[in-house]
Amino acid sequence: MRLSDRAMLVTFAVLLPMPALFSAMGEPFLTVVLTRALIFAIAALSLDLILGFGAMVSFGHAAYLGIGAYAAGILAANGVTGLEVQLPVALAAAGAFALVTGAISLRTRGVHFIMITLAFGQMAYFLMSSLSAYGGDDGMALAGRSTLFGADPFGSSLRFFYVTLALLAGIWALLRAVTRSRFGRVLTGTRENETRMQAIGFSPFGYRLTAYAISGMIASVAGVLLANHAAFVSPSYMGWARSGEMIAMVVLGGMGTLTGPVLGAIAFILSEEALARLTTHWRLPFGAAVVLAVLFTRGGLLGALRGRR
Amino acid sequence: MKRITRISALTAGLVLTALPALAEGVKVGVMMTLSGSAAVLGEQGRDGFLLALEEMGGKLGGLESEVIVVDDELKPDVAVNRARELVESHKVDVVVGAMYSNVQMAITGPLTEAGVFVLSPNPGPSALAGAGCNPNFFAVSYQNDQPDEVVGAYVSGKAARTFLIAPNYQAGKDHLTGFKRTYTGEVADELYVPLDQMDYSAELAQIAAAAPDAVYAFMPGGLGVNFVRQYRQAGLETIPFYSTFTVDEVTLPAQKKDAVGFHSGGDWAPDLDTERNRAFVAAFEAKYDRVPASYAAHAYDAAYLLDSAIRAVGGNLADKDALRAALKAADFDSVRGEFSFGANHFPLQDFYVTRVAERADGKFQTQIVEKVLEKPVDAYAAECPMK
Amino acid sequence: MTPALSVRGLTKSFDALKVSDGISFDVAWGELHAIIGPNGAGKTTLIHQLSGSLAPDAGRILLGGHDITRLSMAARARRGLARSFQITSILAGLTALENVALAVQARSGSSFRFLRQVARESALNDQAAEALAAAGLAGAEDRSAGTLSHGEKRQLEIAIALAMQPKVLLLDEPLAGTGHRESAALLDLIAGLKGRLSIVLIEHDMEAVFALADRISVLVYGRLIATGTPDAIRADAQVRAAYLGDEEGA
Amino acid sequence: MTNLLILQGLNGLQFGVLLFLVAAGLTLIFGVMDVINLAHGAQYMVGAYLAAAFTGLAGNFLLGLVLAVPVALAFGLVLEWLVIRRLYDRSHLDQVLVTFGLMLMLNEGVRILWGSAPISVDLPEALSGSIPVWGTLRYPVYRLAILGAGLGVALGLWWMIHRTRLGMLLRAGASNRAMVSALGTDINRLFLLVFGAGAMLAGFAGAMMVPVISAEPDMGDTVLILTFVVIVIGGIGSIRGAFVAALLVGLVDTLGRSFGPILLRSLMEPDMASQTGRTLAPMLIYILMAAILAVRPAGLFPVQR
Repeated sequence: MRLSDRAMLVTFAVLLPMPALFSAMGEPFLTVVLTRALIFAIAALSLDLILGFGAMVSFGHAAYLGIGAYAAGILAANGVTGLEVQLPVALAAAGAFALVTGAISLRTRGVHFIMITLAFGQMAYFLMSSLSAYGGDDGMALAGRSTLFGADPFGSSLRFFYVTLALLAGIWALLRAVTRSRFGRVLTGTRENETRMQAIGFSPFGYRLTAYAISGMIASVAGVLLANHAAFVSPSYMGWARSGEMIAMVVLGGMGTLTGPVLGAIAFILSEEALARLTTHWRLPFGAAVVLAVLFTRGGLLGALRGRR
Repeated sequence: MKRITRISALTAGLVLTALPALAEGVKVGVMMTLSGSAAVLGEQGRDGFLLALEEMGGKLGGLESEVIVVDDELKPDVAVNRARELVESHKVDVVVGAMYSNVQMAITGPLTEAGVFVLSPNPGPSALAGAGCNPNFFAVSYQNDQPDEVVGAYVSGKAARTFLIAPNYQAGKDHLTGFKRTYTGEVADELYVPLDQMDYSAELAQIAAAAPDAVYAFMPGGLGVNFVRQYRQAGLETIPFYSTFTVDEVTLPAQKKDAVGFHSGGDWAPDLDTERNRAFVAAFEAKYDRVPASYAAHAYDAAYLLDSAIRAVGGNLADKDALRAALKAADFDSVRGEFSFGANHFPLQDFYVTRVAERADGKFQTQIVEKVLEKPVDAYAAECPMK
Repeated sequence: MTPALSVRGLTKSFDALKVSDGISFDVAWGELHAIIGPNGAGKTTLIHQLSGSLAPDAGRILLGGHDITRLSMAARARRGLARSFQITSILAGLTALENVALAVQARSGSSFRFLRQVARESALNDQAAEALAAAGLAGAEDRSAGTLSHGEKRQLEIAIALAMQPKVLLLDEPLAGTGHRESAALLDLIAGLKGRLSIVLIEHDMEAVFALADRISVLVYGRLIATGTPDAIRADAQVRAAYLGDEEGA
Repeated sequence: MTNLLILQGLNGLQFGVLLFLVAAGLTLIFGVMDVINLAHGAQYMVGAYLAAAFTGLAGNFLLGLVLAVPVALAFGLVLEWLVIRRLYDRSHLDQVLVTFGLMLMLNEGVRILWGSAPISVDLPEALSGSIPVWGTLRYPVYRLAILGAGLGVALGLWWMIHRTRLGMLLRAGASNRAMVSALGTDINRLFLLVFGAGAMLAGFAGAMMVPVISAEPDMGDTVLILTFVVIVIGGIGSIRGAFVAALLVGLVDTLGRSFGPILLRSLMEPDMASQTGRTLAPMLIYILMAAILAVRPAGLFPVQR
C-alpha cells in the first residue's frame, strides 16, 4: 500500500474515537471544532483534484463552498430541508457554474488562470452579497437543519461528526478511484506536460473542464455541510481570502496526494482555532507560520512524513 | 477579600477579575467584534462592560463572575461556532453581545434555544422586535430604526428635499427605512454603496448634482470616517449633514474637525446630563483615555442590569422565569436616566438629536441639541406576541 | 497510390520573414524521408506546422489523402500522426510504462472513464510493454520517466510514438544531445522501424541521414531546393553550393 | 447630466491613475521577476500608515508624504531581501502562499502598531477645498493634485522605460529573462530594484490617499484585487497595458456605479433598476475582465515571450 493510503487509514483510525475522547476530557465542544475541520478537508480534497492532479491553480474555489451553502440556505428558507433535494440542487448549480466559468477560464494559463478564477469567485461573492431576499451581505440564518428522507443526520454534534467523517471517507475513496482511472491518468498527464498529451492525441480542455466541474461539485457538498454546521449562510464563505486559505490547506498538507489536503485542512483549522483562543492578533503568527512552512518545507505535511522515513 | 486574577482563555492581555468555574458563580460570555477594522466598536463594548464589572468588584448580583470574552470576527459563521462553544464548553448563563446586526441574528437563535439570556449592547434588529421577539433576548440599546426615526422627524421641518445614502446591506436598508418612516419631505435620491468601498467620489458628485436641502447618511464606522472627510473636501459642507452611526465617538478621533457641526441621533451622548452618566464618562475616560461611545454606555448598562436581576432572584440562576422577570423589570440606575423595557424586551427611553463639537481638551464628542421623542414605542412592538 | 503524407505549398511568415515558402513534398508509405538544411532554414517551423502546433498561412497538409491542415495537434495524433520532440518531452512524474500506456489509451476507447483502475487494464499495459521493448526499454517499465538517462528518454519518446501505431512518424532531431553510444543505439532503433511505417526525419547528423534515408529534401531559407535519393542529393550542384559546400568549406 | 458626466469622468480618471500607481509595480514584478505578490496591496496600506505616522510627527502632510516614500522604498527592499528573493525559483503556487501569509502578517502588524481605528490626516491648507470646474460644479483641489501626480509618475515611468538603459533592461527582462543575464546585468540587483520601486509606487499611492480615505487595516485588500484585474486586462508585464487598463477600470467602475442605475431606469421599473444596478455595479469590472480574457486570453497588450 502506498504511504498516502496508509497515512489516510491511520488518520481515519485516529479520528474515529475522537468524540468519545473529547467527552471523556470534558471538552465535548472539540467535536464540533473537529467537524468543521473535516468539512474543510472535503473542500480541500476537491480543490486538490484540480490543483494537485491537474495543475490548475484556482483562486476562486470558495465560490463553490458558497454555492453549496446557499443551495441549502435558499431551499431551507423556502421550506425544502431534504438533503435528497438540496444535494442534487447544490451539485447541479456548482456543476453549471463550473462549466460556464471553467470554459472561459481554461482558455488561459498560469497567472492568468489564477486571476480569472479569482475574478469569477468575486463575481459569485458580489452576486450573493446583493441577493437581498436571502440576507444580502449579512447572510441569513439557516431556516432549518437539513434532513434526509425525514431523518435528522445533523441532529446532534456526535451524529454530525460521524456523518461528515463518513462523507469524507466516501469522497476520499471516490477521488482515489478517479485519480487512478483512465480519466485521472489523462489529467495527471496534462499536469506533467500538456504538449506531450496533445501529441499523443488528447485534447486537454475537455478533461480539464470535467475535472474542474467535478471539483466544484464536491466542494458544494462541503458547502451544504458548512451551512448546517454554522446554521448560517453568508457571502463571507465565498471571499477570496477563503479561497487562499483553501489553497494553503492543500499545499501545506501536500498536494497531488489525497491524504495531504485532509491533513492540511485539519491542521489549518485546528491551529486557526487554537491561535484565535490565544490572541485576537492570531493572524500574525498564523501568517508567519504559512510563510515559514512554505519556505522551509517541501511537499507539505505528507512530504515531511515521507522525508522522515 | 483576595481575588484570583485569571486571564481569559480567549483573550491574552485582557485581565479580568474572576474566580475560576465556581458552581454558584455566574458565567458571562462577552461576544464582540475584536479583530478586523470593525473592532473599534467591539472594543468600546468590551471596555464598557469590564469597567462596570470592575466597579462592582468582579461580582454580579453578589455572585462571583467569570467572564469569557470572545471575538466574533464579524463573521456570522464564526460567531455561531463561538456561541456554541460558550454554551457547550463554558456553560455560560448570559451572553452580552453582539455589536453588529448580522452577528446578532446569527447567534441569538442558537443561544436562546440553549436557555441562555442574550443582552444586546447595540443591535436591535427588527426581526427580534416584532413577530420574532424572543423571551430570552433583551436589547439594552434600542430598536435599530429608532435613531433614524428621530433624525427623520427632526429633519422634516428643516429640509424639503433630502438625499439618502447607506451601505448596500440589510442594516443600511433598515436604517434608511427608519428615516423615511418619520421624514415628511421629498427624498431626492437614495444611494446604496458597497460595504468595502472607501472612496465616495462618484456618490459625492451625484449629491452635488442633485443639490438637495440636506443629506442623510447611515455610514457606520470606517465608512463614515471616509465619507465625512470626503464630503468636506468636495465642498459640500454647505448642505446640512444628518446621520446615524456615522459621526460618533468611535469615528470622531479620525474625523476630528471635519465632522464638527454634523448631526446624529440616538438615545445617549457623553454630555447627557445625569449624575450616573457623568460618573460613567469620567471613569471611562480615566481608565481608557478616550471618549466613550454609545456602545460602551449600553454595555456598561447591561452589566448593571444583569447585576440588578441576579440580585433580585437571590443568585438563583436556575430559575429562568424569575431571572427573565427580573431583567424585564430593569430595576437599575441607567446612565440614560429613565429606562424600562417594553413588552418585546426593547427599551422605552428618550431620544435626542446630537451635534458634533470640539471639547475644551481638544477631543471631539457628540452633544445633545434637543430631545426629539419621549419614550417612543418601536414600530414593530405591536407584532410581538409577548405580553 | 496516395502518399502517406503530402505537403502542398506550405507557407508561413513571421512579420516580413518567410520561414516556409511554398514547401511541397510527398512521403510514400514506408518511406524514410529526411529533411535537412542549415540552421535557420525553417526545419523546426516546418515540423511545428506538420504536427499542428503552428498554423500555416497558406498551403495544405494531407495525411493518407485526408486534409488535416485545420486540425489540432491532438486530432492529427488521433488520425495517425506521431511525433518526437527536439527537446525531450515526456511525462516526468509518471513511470515509463504509464507514459506509453497513455499513448495506447489515446487510441483505444474513451478516456472519460472515472472509476476503474487504469493500472489494471492489461490490454493497455501489454501493448505499452511491447512498445517499450520495441524501443529497447524492456525492464524499465516501473522506473519514473524523470529518472531515465537522456538516451533512454529519447528511446521512451520513440516508444510513445510507436504505441500510437501511427501512419506517419515525425522525428525531430532524435539524436540531439545524445552521446556516441546512445546515438548508435537510437540509430539501430530507427533503422529497425524503416519500412514498417512512414517516417519524416529531421536531423543534423549528416552521416546518419545519408545512411538511413530513402529520400532527402533540402530546405534552405524556407524553400525546398531539392528532393531525391541520397546519391542524387550528394550529386546536386545546387545543394552543394547552397548547403553542403558551405558546410565543407566551413 | 453633462455636468455630472464631466465630474464622474474626472473621478474615474483619478481612480484610474491611482490604480495605475499600484498596478505599475505589480505588473513589473510579475513581468520581470515572474513573482505573484499578494502582499502588494499591503504595501499600499503600509504607505498610507507611514504617511499618517510621519504627518503626525512632522505636523505637516506634505512633509509626511515626502518622508513616507523613501521609507516605503526601504520597506520594500527589506522585504525583498528577507523573503521575496527566496521565491524566485519557486512555483507560482508557493509564491501565492508565501505572499498571502505576508499579507496576513502585515495587516495584523499595522493593527498591533496603530490599532483598528482608522487614522486620518488633515489636508494641507493649500490643497483643501474645491474649485469650480464647469459651471456651478466644483471639484476637490486635492483630487486634481492626485490626478496630476499620478499622470506625472506615469510620464516619468514611460520616459524611464523607453529612454534609459534601466528601462531597456526591464523591457528585455519582461520578454526574455536569459537575455538580461546575457547583457551582463546582476539579475539579483535588478530584481531588488524592481521590487523596491514597486513597493515605493504602491506606498506612494497609499500615502497620497491618506487624506481622502484614511489609513485602516485591510485597506490594501480591495486595491490588490482591483490591481490584479488591471494588470490582467492590460497584459501582465506591460506598463502601457497597465496604464490603459487602469484608466479603463477606473472609468468603467465609476461611471457604471453612477450611470448604470440611471440607464437601467429607462429600461425597467425604478425599484427593479436600482436593485439590478446595485447588483451589477460591483461586478462590472469582473465582467469586463472575463469578457476581455475570453477574447484575448493574454490581455490587451500581451508581452511577447
